[in-house]
Amino acid sequence: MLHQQKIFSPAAENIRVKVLSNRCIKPGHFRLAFRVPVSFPEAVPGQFVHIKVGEGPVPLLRRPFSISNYTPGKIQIIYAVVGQGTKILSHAKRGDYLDMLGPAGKGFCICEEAKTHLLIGGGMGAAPLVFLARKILKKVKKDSSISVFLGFKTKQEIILKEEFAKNSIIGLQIATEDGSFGYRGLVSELFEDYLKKISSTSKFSIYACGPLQMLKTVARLSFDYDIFSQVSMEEIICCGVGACRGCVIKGTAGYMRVCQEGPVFDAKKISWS
Amino acid sequence: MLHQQKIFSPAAENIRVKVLSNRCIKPGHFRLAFRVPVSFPEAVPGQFVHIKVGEGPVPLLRRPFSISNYTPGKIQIIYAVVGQGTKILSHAKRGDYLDMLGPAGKGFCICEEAKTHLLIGGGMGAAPLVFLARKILKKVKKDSSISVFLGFKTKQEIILKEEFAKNSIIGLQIATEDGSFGYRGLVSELFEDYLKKISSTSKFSIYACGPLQMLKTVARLSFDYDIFSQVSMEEIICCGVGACRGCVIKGTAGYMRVCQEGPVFDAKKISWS
Amino acid sequence: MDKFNVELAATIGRVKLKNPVLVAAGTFGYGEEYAKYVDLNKLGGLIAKTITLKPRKGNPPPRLTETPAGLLNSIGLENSGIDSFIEKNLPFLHNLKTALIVSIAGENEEDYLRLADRLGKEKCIHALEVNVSCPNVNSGSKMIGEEPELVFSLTRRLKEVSGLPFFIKLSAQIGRMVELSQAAREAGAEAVSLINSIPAMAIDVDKMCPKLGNVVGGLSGPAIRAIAVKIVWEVHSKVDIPIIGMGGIMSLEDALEFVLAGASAVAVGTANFIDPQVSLKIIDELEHYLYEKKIRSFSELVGKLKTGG
Amino acid sequence: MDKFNVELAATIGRVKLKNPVLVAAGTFGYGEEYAKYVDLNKLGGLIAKTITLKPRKGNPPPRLTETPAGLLNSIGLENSGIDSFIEKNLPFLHNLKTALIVSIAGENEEDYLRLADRLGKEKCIHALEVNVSCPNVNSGSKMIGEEPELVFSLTRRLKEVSGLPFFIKLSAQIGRMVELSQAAREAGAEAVSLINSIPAMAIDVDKMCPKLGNVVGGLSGPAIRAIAVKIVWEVHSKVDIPIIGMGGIMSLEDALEFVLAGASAVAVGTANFIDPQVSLKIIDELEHYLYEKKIRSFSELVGKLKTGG
Ligand SMILES: Cc1cc2nc3c(=O)[nH]c(=O)nc-3n(C[C@H](O)[C@H](O)[C@H](O)COP(=O)(O)OP(=O)(O)OC[C@H]3O[C@@H](n4cnc5c(N)ncnc54)[C@H](O)[C@@H]3O)c2cc1C
Ligand SMILES: Cc1cc2nc3c(=O)[nH]c(=O)nc-3n(C[C@H](O)[C@H](O)[C@H](O)COP(=O)(O)OP(=O)(O)OC[C@H]3O[C@@H](n4cnc5c(N)ncnc54)[C@H](O)[C@@H]3O)c2cc1C
Ligand SMILES: Cc1cc2nc3c(=O)[nH]c(=O)nc-3n(C[C@H](O)[C@H](O)[C@H](O)COP(=O)(O)O)c2cc1C
Ligand SMILES: Cc1cc2nc3c(=O)[nH]c(=O)nc-3n(C[C@H](O)[C@H](O)[C@H](O)COP(=O)(O)O)c2cc1C
Ligand code: FES
Ligand code: FES
Repeated sequence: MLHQQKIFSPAAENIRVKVLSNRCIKPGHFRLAFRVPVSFPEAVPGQFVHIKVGEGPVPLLRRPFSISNYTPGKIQIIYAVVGQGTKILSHAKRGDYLDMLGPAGKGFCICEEAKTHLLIGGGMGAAPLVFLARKILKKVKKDSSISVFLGFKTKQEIILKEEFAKNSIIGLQIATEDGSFGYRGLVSELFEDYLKKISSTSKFSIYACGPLQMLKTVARLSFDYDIFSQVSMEEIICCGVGACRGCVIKGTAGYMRVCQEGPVFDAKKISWS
Repeated sequence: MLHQQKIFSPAAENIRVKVLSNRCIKPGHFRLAFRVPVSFPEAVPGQFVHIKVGEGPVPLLRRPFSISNYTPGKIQIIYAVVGQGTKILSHAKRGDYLDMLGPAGKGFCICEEAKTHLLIGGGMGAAPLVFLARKILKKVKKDSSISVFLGFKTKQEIILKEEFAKNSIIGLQIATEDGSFGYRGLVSELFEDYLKKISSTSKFSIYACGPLQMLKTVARLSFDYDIFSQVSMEEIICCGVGACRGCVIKGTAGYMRVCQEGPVFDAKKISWS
Repeated sequence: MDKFNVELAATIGRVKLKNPVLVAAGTFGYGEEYAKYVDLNKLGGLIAKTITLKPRKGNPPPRLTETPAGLLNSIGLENSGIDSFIEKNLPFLHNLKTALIVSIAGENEEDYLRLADRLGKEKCIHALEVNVSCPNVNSGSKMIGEEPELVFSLTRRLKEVSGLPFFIKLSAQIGRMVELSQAAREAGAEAVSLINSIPAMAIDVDKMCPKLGNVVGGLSGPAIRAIAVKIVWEVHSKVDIPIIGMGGIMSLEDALEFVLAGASAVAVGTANFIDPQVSLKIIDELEHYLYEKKIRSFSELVGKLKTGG
Repeated sequence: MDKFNVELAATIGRVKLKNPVLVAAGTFGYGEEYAKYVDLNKLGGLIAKTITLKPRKGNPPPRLTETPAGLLNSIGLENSGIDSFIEKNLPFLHNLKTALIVSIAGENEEDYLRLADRLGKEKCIHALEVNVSCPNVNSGSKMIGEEPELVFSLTRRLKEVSGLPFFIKLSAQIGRMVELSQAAREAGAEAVSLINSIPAMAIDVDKMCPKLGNVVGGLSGPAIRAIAVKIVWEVHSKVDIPIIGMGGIMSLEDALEFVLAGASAVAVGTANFIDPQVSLKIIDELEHYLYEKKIRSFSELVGKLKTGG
């Protein structure tokens, strides 16, 4: 198992940003890009932006979205319309301004010693993994490999397949619950099947983002196979700066703030029961 | 003075209506037309429609707008964007559906015996007068005349001038508070100047819609000159069907509901002090 | 799954409702105003606007203002008094095929007793809702709804003058809802109606004056829902009395919050102003919901909140 | 009009503020969390998150849920205790050039006294806010903030242990705000802070369980503003004690409602989460507002509501 490294959290800003595009990538799913100052702190995969949607008091709070890509001067998020806030956001047009706070939280630490990077995403959990895969490709040595495992309910809900597929270094496997595409079953089952076939898991590193149940299984597998694993957790985010203590989850050593100590955590530090 | 006639209030409906158009007629002002069933009760000038804007709980209540034109199967309103509700309404597009309740309230009664119809409108108060003028032209004898007096803050805010001007039978006079167009001063002052020059006001009838202060002055003048006058009053409208008693104004014989006994009242029945 | 019939009937003590969705006092007039928009016979019941012994002209306008997700009103119990109600409104209500509950308010105990006595003689009334918590009446003295002893005494005496079931309507203005509900129960009330609108106020900062003519009003609508649900849950947990839950119900989901928290029936108030048909929609959706969840009878849902511990 | 300088300073008893806009307890952490977003020195003052004698881990998650125009929280006073506060947070706060008010809570009178005693020795603290109304602590027994006698006794004894000014923080859960404020005044409190979040609850109807891990939480945000304004106005009308008004303030207009109703200063809570800079914007706009209205000093506005009669 590799050692956990210090997860990087640069300074954040609270600014008005200009929407560059907000495209529907498939029914109910959008990719939004906005401009940030070139001086903007470099974002790390797994970090999020906290966006005020709409003007009125409903919805009241900002909404958090993982950064799915960062290049100097530009940030991208990918989101699903699930409620009122994301619905309002989906109406944002090129040229509109959004109030954004970020980059917030702690992102994934890329294990430079690892040779095999395993990225597991469930549903919208695929969003930050695109950014992460890009970063891993840049940082790590040529002889290391990246395998991505994505899970969706059905074929219709698959997102970001092309983004991963276009890079031949990345091994991509997809599971659908109804078997309409790829592996039939949960992505965690697909992942377990994969691990079972592996003789040695030394210098492996796991990065996961998705529904709690999926993360739970992935964490258990990482313990069983003794692989260092990082998981991105969700809770309602309120202040996003660590002040309100509203976003806590249970850790082995007490409550931890998703917006501050997370959203990416060492799976070992989380109380999974 | 002519006798007050029974003000007509037909059955109303609460239905989803389809937007036919919603055009900006000048900055911050819109004309919205929507389809109603051909069986829809015939609307009377001065009546209003009560529209649910937006979906969420903010704004909570429906918003009332005077009918500025009715033809079988089609209703038109003209509105100014003054707050959140009208802002949301301004985003309605052709083909959208609105939840509408109406035609609600009691409209103007057209005094068929009158020879001289005087229509006084302040600001958005001009909206129902377009419809009213059209109706008077249809109903009354050829030898009677219509004079319209409109008041606005400045030239920029003038609305509906063309609608009245295009009919040569209508005498149109406009006042602006800053004198940037027409008479310099309040429309009530313009109207008073007009009355002063008249030798006899027999068979005159007054119809007024606009800010409270204007209606007050018009009412006083109508008493001084002994002309039957009807005024369209405003209050926050809640249920719009006479049930909640939230929209009352003070009448000489107790509180009266704007949505039920009004919005058009015989000026004599209102307690103006 | 076998097809089965869902049972929507609700029970509030001796009062049987065909379904648990009522319309709240003061938000539906005397029914007639809404008759052309809504098939009244489909409602679980109708709570008629509060009546008093003598006519009341109500509070000076403006009587309404909006707040974020809320409605502030100071109607002040405008009504034409009981004689007018019996003569002009009751004949219409008499013909309805749904439960009729009449809300009453008085300035003192005697008023309530006389109202109950008169109304007890009318055949078509299923229950009386005793409004002891209107935030819009400034009688100067303490409201009955503020003191458990006063609630107890009033309820006791009401039961002496009439065999009608009584629902005691309380408000969130008092942090003593449990005590007050307990007093209502001990005195034999059929149910408590929770909650009335909450005393509140809004100011026009430009004019530096209150937005309401009466200065203070009652807050209703979605803004108060979470407060109301908490009160219903607390009273349900601690007092053995049926509850009619209300406060900001706009949808089936909202209604179910009250039911799970312990309300045997719910009343829709402010939402009627926004959509007169909302109660019928909730009834329809409730039927589908029960069917899909394979729950045979609405009453199984009452108080079914799981609180872990 | 002559150009003139507007005086923003506000006075709460012995406490002088450079302007009347504070940030509310529990919504701004210990300042440091927001330091990179806001120039803290421009605030009228900072009310630090409630601290207790011993560390508290707070309530189980989920701790937050949204309601229409409101936020429901059950943080449960999570904090590291007074030792940690003095060691880790106070040094940062010490350097601020604005009024520092520290919020304290205890399980009993002794806790409060020990906290006041310890904090009374720190030079940089301008006042203590005594939180006797947190809706998220289920101690089982009655809260001090529910009983005027308990408020009186606590305040009296606090004044014996420390010369610091005390603000007593009360909540809307009790319909006895006037009595409670009166008790605070008689015992020598510097001010009352009105209001804390209101006990409330939301239910996930799909899962049939409460949305918060603690079942019950406190409602804050615009939804409660009209309720808070009414309480401030009522207490201001009846009790001679300075008030720090709060509850749903999102803008200058909202803040002015509290001031006109009688608050000598205001605190911004939930709004900080949505816009960390909102307090500074309100201060800026207040200055413009006073200038345009030709009001030389902020304090002239306090309680200036015109109620006709
Ligand atoms: C760190 C983090 C990163 C996220 N990244 C993404 C992403 O990249 N793409 C994406 O589509 N979604 C992402 N989400 C989820 C996204 O924030 C929610 O879907 C969104 O807030 C829902 O808002 P709504 O108003 O549309 O829905 P609502 O109607 O408010 O709620 C729908 C669901 O979203 C949850 N939710 C609501 N508000 C919040 C909040 N403030 N914080 C967290 N969850 C909330 C609710 O619990 C509910 O289950 C992320 C969440 C977190 C915590
Ligand atoms: C019978 C009647 C007919 C009207 N006809 C027209 C018309 O033809 N064209 C037009 O532009 N306007 C008309 N109005 C006014 C129009 O209803 C308001 O401008 C509109 O409701 C404002 O909504 P808002 O959300 O944009 O503004 P808000 O921000 O809510 O308020 C702006 C102003 O509108 C008033 N207002 C808010 N809600 C209501 C309500 N439910 N009822 C009445 N007033 C309210 C407020 O008191 C405030 O002064 C009419 C009003 C009435 C009562
Ligand atoms: C305009 C209005 C008038 C009301 N009148 C009465 C009344 O006459 N008697 C009464 O007991 N409650 C009255 N109420 C309170 C409601 O019956 C209900 O208890 C409260 O509004 C909470 O429910 P809601 O949020 O669904 O409206 C009134 C409420 C409103 C909004
Ligand atoms: C997340 C959160 C945490 C809070 N924590 C505290 C606290 O620790 N101590 C306290 O006295 N009040 C606390 N409050 C209450 C606020 O200080 C304030 O009284 C209340 O939220 C009303 O103001 P608002 O609507 O502007 O938020 C908290 C409020 C929120 C929303
Ligand atoms: S959201 Fe406030 S501490 Fe995390
Ligand atoms: S708006 Fe309800 S009676 Fe007129």
